[in-house]
Amino acid sequence: MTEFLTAAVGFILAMLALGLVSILRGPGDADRMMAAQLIGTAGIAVLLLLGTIAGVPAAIDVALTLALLATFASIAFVKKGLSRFEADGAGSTEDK
Amino acid sequence: MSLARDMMTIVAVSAGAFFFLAGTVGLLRFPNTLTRLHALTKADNLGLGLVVLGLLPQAGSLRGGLKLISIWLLGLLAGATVSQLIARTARQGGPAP
Amino acid sequence: MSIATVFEIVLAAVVLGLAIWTIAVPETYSATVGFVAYGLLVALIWVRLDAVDVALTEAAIGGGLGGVLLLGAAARLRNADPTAVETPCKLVRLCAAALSSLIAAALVAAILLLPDPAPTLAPAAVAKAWATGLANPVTNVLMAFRAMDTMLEKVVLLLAIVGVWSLASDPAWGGRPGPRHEADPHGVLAFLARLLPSVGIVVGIYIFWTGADHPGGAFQGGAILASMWLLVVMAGLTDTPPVSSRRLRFILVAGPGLFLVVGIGGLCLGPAFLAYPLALAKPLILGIEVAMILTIAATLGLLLAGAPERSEQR
Amino acid sequence: MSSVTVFGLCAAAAVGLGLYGLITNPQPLRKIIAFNLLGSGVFLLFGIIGRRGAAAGFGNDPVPQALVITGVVVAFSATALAIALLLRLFQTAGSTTLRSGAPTGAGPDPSGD
Repeated sequence: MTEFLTAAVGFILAMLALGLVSILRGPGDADRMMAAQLIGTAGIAVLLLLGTIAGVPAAIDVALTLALLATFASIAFVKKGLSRFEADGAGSTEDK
Repeated sequence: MSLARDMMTIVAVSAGAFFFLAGTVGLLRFPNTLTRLHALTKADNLGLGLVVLGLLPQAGSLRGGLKLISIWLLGLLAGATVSQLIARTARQGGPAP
Repeated sequence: MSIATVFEIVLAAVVLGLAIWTIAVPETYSATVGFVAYGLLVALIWVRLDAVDVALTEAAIGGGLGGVLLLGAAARLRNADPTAVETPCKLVRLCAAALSSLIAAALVAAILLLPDPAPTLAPAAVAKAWATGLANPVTNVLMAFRAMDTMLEKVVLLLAIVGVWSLASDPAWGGRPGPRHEADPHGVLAFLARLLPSVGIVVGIYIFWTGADHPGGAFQGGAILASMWLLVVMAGLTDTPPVSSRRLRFILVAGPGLFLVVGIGGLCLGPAFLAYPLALAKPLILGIEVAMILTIAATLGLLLAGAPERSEQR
Repeated sequence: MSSVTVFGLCAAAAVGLGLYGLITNPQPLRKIIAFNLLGSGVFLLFGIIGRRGAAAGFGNDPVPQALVITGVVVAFSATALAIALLLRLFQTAGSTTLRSGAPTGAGPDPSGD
């Protein structure tokens, strides 16, 4: 079981590394934001698997923290990215 | 009983890993921003969801299981909101996506 | 080579690749994105090293607040003229590369030659753990054995916020930090900013509370609370308070102030500075931590918001 | 190779890279990022030394862990102060260069650096 989960962690980590390649190439900011989002999600999955492998239940708490702060960071990314197109903040981007 | 639980873990985590693969390949190969966003949400929602589903039998306690599920729900909420905002950026910003 | 070692090598390689990218990429904005991802993966290394307390701190700082801080600066400096600064000449670069590799090589040698029965203070920390009644050894070290460090760290946070505030321009003196964010009150962002903080506050308090016996603590919990507050600010649902507000300043000094009072109490009534009376050790530590989580959340949030930019009225 | 060796090499390389970036990158913001990279390498060194000192039922010596947590907080406040200085410099001088020929206000050396 442990071997299988470790292999799964390695696989998801490799996917994460490929996602980084997409940051490297990403022509626009939107692609960079997406890759950052993918890295956050994959990081949470890796953390959960790692915690189960090592028998560290507190790893779930780290994943919980990461889930909240990754959301916060992603929103900040998007807001700053938007402010390039708008004068300031996301003022009128929230169209109805 | 433990065999059945391990089987479930193996099946669900493998499926989750597959969706991560699909999401990453889509991120790398799809032609424009909106299609890449479509690929990303698969990894976000299904990949993480299936990994969480696979780890539920190994959680050991009710509290651990509830925390796992709440992580997935948080991931869903974040993914949905962030992809909406990214899609808007892509539509308003740059030239044709 | 076992599969676990292969995994560790892959993790280390990805982290190093990100570090190189962060240093080498020409565009500053991309470098900050790389640094956020780097911080996230370093948190994974900390879990792997069985230091979950540090992993929590690194996830809160590296993956969250620190990244947002750098990102905000990068977005603001985007219009700065990059051609105005000249890159150093080739000789300087070569010397820097030589120096850096020399230092890295010295560190590698030091790591490979570390003494074999490794020195450790873990048994000593366990032997005295009964005195505080807390089961998390890291909280014990932070709040009891090295309490002086923790108190001075809070003073450093306070000094940093004083430093940031004193950079305000004259018209904005004592005003509100950061730009006023505006967003559609019925939009997606406002929806998230209404829903997520309710969960985030519960998680923040849980991480703080569990810190007595399991990994967690006031700093990690405070970082989560600060990020939730800033999310609400970013969605335009509320505004940052003017820094001249008396209530705000009271919260900022509450944590270090209570710490200092308890410390001086130990000096006057007990044997030494910061000596807790045995019977009251746990309630005192908890009291200090409650005051500290408020101070930390406010300080981190305000450090991220930056110097005051608008006068109090608007 | 044990995990201590693998991550130790990684930490040493991060310190080297951070130092190189700190010296050669001309933009102050990049210097701040490089400094943070250097710092995180040093913290990781603490981590592996704590890992070697695993004893008494803990996977990692609690004393270096506590030191690292304190260090992370202090590094964050120093970074915040440095960035505030940088933004203020940009606001008054219109550029972020630290050369002495800059129009105004290159005076305050980023002590947070």
